[in-house]
Amino acid sequence: MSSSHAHDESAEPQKGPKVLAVSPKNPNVRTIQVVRPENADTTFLAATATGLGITIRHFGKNLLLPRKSVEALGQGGAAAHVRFKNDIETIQYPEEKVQYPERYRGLHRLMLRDDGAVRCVACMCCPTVCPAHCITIVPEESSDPSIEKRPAVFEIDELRCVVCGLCVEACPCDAIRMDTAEHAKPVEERWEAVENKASLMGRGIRSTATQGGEGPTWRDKK
Amino acid sequence: MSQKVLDALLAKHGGAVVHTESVHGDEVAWIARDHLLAVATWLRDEPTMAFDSPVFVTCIDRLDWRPVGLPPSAAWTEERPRFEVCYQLRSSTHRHRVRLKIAVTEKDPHLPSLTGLWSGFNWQERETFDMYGIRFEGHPDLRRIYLYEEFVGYPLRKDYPKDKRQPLVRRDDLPVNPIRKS
Amino acid sequence: MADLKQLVLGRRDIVDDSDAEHELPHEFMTVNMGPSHPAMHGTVRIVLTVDGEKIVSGDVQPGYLHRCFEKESEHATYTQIFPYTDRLNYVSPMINNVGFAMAVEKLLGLTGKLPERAEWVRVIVSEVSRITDHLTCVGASAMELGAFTPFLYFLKAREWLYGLLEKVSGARLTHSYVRIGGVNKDLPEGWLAELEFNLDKLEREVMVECEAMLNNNKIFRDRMAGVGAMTRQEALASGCTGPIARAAGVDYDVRKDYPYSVYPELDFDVPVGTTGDCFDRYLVRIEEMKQSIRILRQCIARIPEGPVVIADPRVALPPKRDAYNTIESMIRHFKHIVDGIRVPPGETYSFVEGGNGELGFFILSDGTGRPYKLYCRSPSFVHLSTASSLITGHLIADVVPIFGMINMIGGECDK
Amino acid sequence: MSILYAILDWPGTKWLFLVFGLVMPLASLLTWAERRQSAMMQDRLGPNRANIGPIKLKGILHFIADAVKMIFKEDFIPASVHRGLFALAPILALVPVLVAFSIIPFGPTIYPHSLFDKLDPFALAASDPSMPLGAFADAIRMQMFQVDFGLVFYFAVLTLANYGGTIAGWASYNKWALLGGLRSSSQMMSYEVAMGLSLMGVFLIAGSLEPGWIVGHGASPQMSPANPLNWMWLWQPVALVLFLTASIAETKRAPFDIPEGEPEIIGYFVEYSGIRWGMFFLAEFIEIVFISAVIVTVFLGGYQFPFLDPDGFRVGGYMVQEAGTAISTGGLVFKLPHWAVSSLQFGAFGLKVVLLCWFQLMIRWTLPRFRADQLMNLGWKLLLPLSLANIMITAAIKLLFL
Amino acid sequence: MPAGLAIAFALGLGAAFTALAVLIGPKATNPEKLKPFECGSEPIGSPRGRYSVKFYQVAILFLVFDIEAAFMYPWAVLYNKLSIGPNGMVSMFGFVEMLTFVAILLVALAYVWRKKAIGWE
Repeated sequence: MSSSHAHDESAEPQKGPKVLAVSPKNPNVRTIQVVRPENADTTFLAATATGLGITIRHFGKNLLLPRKSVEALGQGGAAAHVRFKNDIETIQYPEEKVQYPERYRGLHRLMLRDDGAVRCVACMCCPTVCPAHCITIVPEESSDPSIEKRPAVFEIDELRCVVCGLCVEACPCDAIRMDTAEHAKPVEERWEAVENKASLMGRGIRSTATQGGEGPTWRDKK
Repeated sequence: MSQKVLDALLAKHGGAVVHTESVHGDEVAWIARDHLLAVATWLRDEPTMAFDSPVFVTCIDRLDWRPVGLPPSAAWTEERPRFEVCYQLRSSTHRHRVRLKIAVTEKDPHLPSLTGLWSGFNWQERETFDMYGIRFEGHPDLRRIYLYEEFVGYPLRKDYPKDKRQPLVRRDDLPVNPIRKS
Repeated sequence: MADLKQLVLGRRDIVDDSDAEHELPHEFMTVNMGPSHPAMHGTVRIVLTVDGEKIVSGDVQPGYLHRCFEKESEHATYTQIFPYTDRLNYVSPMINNVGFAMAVEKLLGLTGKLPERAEWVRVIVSEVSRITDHLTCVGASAMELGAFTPFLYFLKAREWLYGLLEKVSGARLTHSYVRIGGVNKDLPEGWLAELEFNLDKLEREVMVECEAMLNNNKIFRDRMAGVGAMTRQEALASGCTGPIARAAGVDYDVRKDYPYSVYPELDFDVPVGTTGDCFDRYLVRIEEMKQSIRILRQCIARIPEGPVVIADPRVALPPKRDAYNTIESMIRHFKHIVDGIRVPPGETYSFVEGGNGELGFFILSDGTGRPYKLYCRSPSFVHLSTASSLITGHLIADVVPIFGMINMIGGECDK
Repeated sequence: MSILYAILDWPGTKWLFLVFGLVMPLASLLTWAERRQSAMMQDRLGPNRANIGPIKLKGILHFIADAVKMIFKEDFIPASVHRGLFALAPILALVPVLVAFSIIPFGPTIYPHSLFDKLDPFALAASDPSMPLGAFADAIRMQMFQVDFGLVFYFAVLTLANYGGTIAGWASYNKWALLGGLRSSSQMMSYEVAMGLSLMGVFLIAGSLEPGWIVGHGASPQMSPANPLNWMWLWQPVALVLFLTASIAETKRAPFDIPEGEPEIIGYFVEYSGIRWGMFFLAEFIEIVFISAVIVTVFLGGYQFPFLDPDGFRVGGYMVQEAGTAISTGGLVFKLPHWAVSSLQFGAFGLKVVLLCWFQLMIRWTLPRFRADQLMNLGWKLLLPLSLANIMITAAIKLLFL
Repeated sequence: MPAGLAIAFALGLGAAFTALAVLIGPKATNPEKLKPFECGSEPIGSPRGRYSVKFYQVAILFLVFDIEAAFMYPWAVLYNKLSIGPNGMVSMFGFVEMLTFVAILLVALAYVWRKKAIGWE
C-alpha cells in the first residue's frame, strides 16, 4: 500500500496521499487519490476484534459512568467535556427538555402594546410573504384614533406553517414573533392546530422594539 | 468565458447556428432543430470542443413571456415558437460550457434525442417530456418519469394551472392465488 | 499428479461449457423493490427482474415524492423560494440556500459584491452542511449493510452539527438562513469556538472510531469493493458529478474548477478514487469530510468582521429600526414584501458544489419579483439515472450499497 | 419419597424446568437485553419505560409488554398464503431448538439425600447406583436426554429448523419471503456442514459425542474437569472460533442475517405478524441461548466452576481411578457441602451462558452484514477446509502424543 | 423416548402459541391488507415460478458433504482404539484411513469450487 521500493524510481518517499494534480488557480488546492485499504489489510478476525474493542469500550463507559446533565446534552457536542460522564446522547423528552437556542423558531406569538392591545396593525405583510399561506388576517378599524387598523381575526394554521420565519422578518412593527421556544402542540383534529388571535396574544409579551427605538440592531453590528 | 466555443461553432456549423449570445457569462447557441444531432456529435467528438459531460436539459415555455422593462417586441407572440429546449454541456478537459437552445413549436413539439450521445440525457429528456410534452425522437424509453401514465397534461407548461386536480387512478389487479383457487 | 490436477481442475483443452449447456430451465422473477422498502430511502421504486438472486434488469422509477418545486417556484417571490430550497436536499439545506441565492445574485449582477463576511459565513454553513450530508450518506449506507453502530455514531456527530446550525438559523433542518444579498443573521457569539470544538470531536473521536470499524473491516470492504463500479467515461457521459464522479476518477469539483464565493482563497484537497466502485465513493466521502473540516478551520481563523447582508435597497430588506421609523424605509419594506425582489430580465445557470455534486439553478427572469422559470439541476436525479445500469448484473443485496452510495435524496431527485 | 424423586427425575419435568425456568426467561430477557445493550454500545439509552406502576427495573418488563402486545395483535393471514403451511412454519421454527435443549447437561447430578453433606467422591464411585436406598440413591441428573450420540442428535434436530424459514418463505406467497426462505435454507445448509465438522476435533480428544461426558471428563484424564485448563477451549481454539462462527450463522443473526436482511429482502417472515412472528423471533433468541449452552458445554466446561470439584474447591490435586471413575483428589481442599457445590455449579453454567449471549449480541451490533455469495464463500471455502484441517491436525497431534 | 417427549412438549407449546393468536387476536381485514406485501406496489407475476437452480445446488452439496461428515463421527469416537495396533503400538491405520477420506472430500470440494457451484457466481 505504501509506496514500495520496487517500482518507485523517483525515489521520493512521499508522505501523505498521492497527489494527482494541482489546481492551476490555487496551488494549495490539490487533487489527491484516496487511500484504499488493500485486501491483505483486512481480515475477519482483526476487524471483529477492532470493532469489538470500540463497541465494548462504549458499552463499558455507558454502563458504568453516570449520564451527562440535561444542560450538557442540549449543548450538542460542545459541552461533552464534562469529565467522568458517559457518552449517552439521548434526551428523555417529556421529563427532560433542552434549552432551545435564542433564534429557535417555535410557535408564533403576537406582541402587545404597553396597554396590552395587539401590536399588529393588519398591514398584511405576513400573509403576503408566507410561502405556505397559513396566516389569515381580517382587518378592522381600530378604536384608538392614533392607530389606523387592527386585526379582527388573526389566525395561523400551525399545520400548514413551514416555520420559515419570513413573517417575522416581514413584520414592520414587531408584532409577530416566533421566539416562544415552544413546539406546535399535538392535536387530534385539524382545526385545533389553528391558533387564533387570543391564543397568539396569550403567549405575547410587550415588545421592546418601540418606534424610534434606540440601540443597534443586528444588522448594525460591527 | 467560453466565447471560443461559439466562434468555433459558427465557423464550423454556420448554417446550423441560428444565433449566439453570451448572458451572465453563459454561452448560448441557438441551433436549428434539424442540425442538432450533427452539431451535438461534433461538439462531443471534436477534440478542441470535447464536451464529454451533459449538465442538464430543460425547456422554457414562452407562453406568458412579457418581460418587464423590455420593449413589447420582446414579448412572445403566436408567430414565434413557443418552446425552447435548452441543453447545457460541459467539457471536463477544457473546462468550458455551452448551452444549446432549440426552438420548438407548439404544434409539433419534437426534436432529436441526444441520449445516444450522452447517456445522462436519458432521464433528463424524459423529465422534459413529462413536464412539457416535448417528444424526443430516437429516445430509447420515452415514458413519464415523475408522474404516472394516466396523468393528463404537462404540468410545467404555462397553461397548466398550478392547482389543477387530476382524476384518481385505482389499480385493482390482485393476482389470484392458484392454491386458493383449486 | 498430473491426472489428479486434471481431475480437480478439469481439462484445459476441453472448453468447459457445461454451465451454459446444462442450465436447467427456470423463470425470471419480477419483483418490486420500493417505494415502501427499507433501503429505498426517499421512496423510489425499482422493478427488478431477477434470476435467483442476480439482477437481470432493474427499472428505476422515481416520482413518489414529487414536490412540484419548479411549478411552485414560478408562483413564489424569490425570497419565498428559500423554504422550498431547504427541502431539496434536506440533509444539506444550507448549500441549496446558498446555490439559489447565488443564482439570483448573478442575475442581479451582485456576484462578488456581497459583504465579505457574508461570503465567509455562507462558506462556513455550506461546509458544515456538507459534513452533515456525508455523515448521513455514509452512516445510512453502513446501517443498511448492517453496521448499525457506526451509523449511530455518525448521527450523533450530525446531531451536534445540526445543533450548531440551529443556533445560527433557528431550525435544525429547514434553515431558510441565506438571503439574497447575504445571510439572514450574523453568527451568534461564541459560535465559531463551539464549531471548532465540535469539529475536533468529530475528527478525533467519531471519524477515527468509525473508520476503524468500517475501513479495514473485511465484511464491509467486500460488500462495497467492486460493487457498482463505474468507469470515468461512464461517469462523464452520464453527467455524474460530486463524490460519485470523483470516485470514478473524474477530477471535477465546482469549488476547484469554477471557484465561487471565497473558495479561491481556501486550501483544500479534492479526493478522487481509482475504481469508481462503492468503496471508493465511501472513501471519497470520508476524505471530503476531513477536507471540509480543514476548510472550516481556515474559515474560523480568517473570517473577517463586518455586515452580513448587502446594503443595496433593491435586494435587502431595510433594517428593522429604519422600517419602524422612516417612511422611505417603510415603503421600501412594503414594496419588498409585496412585489418581491425585482430581478432584471435574463437567464442564467449558476451552480455550486452540493453535497452530492453540481447543484445548479437555471433561472429565467421576466423582470418581476417571481422567476418566470426555475429549473433545478439536482445531482441526485442525474445520479439515480445511472442506478439501473449499475445494479444490473449484481445481486439483490448489492442494490443496498449502490443505492446508498448514490445517496439519492428524495426531495432533491423528485424536486 | 421416591415417587417425588421419580417425578423430579422424569425427563418431562426436566424439560419443563429447563424451558420455562431457564430458556424462555433468558430468551425473553434477551429481547430486552439486545435493545438495551445495543443502546449502550451506541450512546443511546434504549427502552427503559416499561413499568408496572412503580416497578421500573430499567425497562426489563419490556419483554412482558412485547409478549402481551404480540398476543393481542390481530392474527392476520394474507389472502393468498397456503394456510396450513403458513401456520406450521413458526411452530417448525420453534420446536427444534426446544427439543435440542434436551441433550444439554445444565447442572451437576444432585443426590437429594446427601444435600447437606460434604460429598465423598470415593464413596460415590463405590456405591451401587441400583441400590434403592442410601446416600446416593434417587440421583437427579440435570440432563434430560443422555445418549451416546448426544451432539449428533443436536445437529440432526437443528437441521429441522431449516424447514421453519423455508416453509414460511414458500407459504407466504410473497417474492421477498420466498427469497428469504431460499436464502435461509441455503445458508443453514452451508453452515451445517462446517458446524458439524468443527466439533470433530473435540470428539477426537474427548472420544465421545455425549455432552455430559465431555463436561464430566474434560480434555485430559490427568486433570480435574473443573480445571479451566482442562476445558476444550484451550485444546481446540480453532474449533471454538469455527463453531462460534458457524453457529451464529445458524441463528441467522447479524452478520449472517441475510435471510432477514431487513434493508435488502425483508425476510421470510414479511407476511407474519403478532405471535406467529413472535415465534420466529423467540426461536431466534432461544437459539442464541442454545448456542451459548452448547459452547459452554463443549468448550467452557459446562456447569464446572473453576477448581470446584464435587467435594469442594481444590488447588493442586491429582486424578485417581476408582471403580472406573476418574476422581480428583489430594491438593489443598476447601470442602463444601453438596448443596453449595451444586448451586455454584448451576450458577457457573448460567453465568457462562449469559456471558456468551452477551458476546453474541456484542458481535451482532458490531459487524456489518454479509452478502449471500460471500456468506456461501465463507462457509464453503474457508470454514469447511479449515475444519477439515483442524480435524486432521488434531488427529495427527493426538497420534504423536498418544 | 425422552426425545419424543421433548418433541411432544415443544409441539404443544407451538400449538398453544398459535391457538393464542387464533383465539385472542382480533380480526379486521380488508382487501388491501390481504394482498401480499411487495413494498407497496402491486405484485408482478407469481412467486410460485421456477426459481434458479443454484438454490438446489447448495442443497445437493449439503447432502453430499453432510453425509460424508456423518461418517466421521464414529471414527472420531473410536479414534483412540483405532490408533492402538494389535501389538499395543501406535497404529497409523485410523489416521491414514481418514486422511484418505478427507483428501477425497477435498478433491470433491475443489472440483465444486472450480465449477463455481458454491456461492452465487
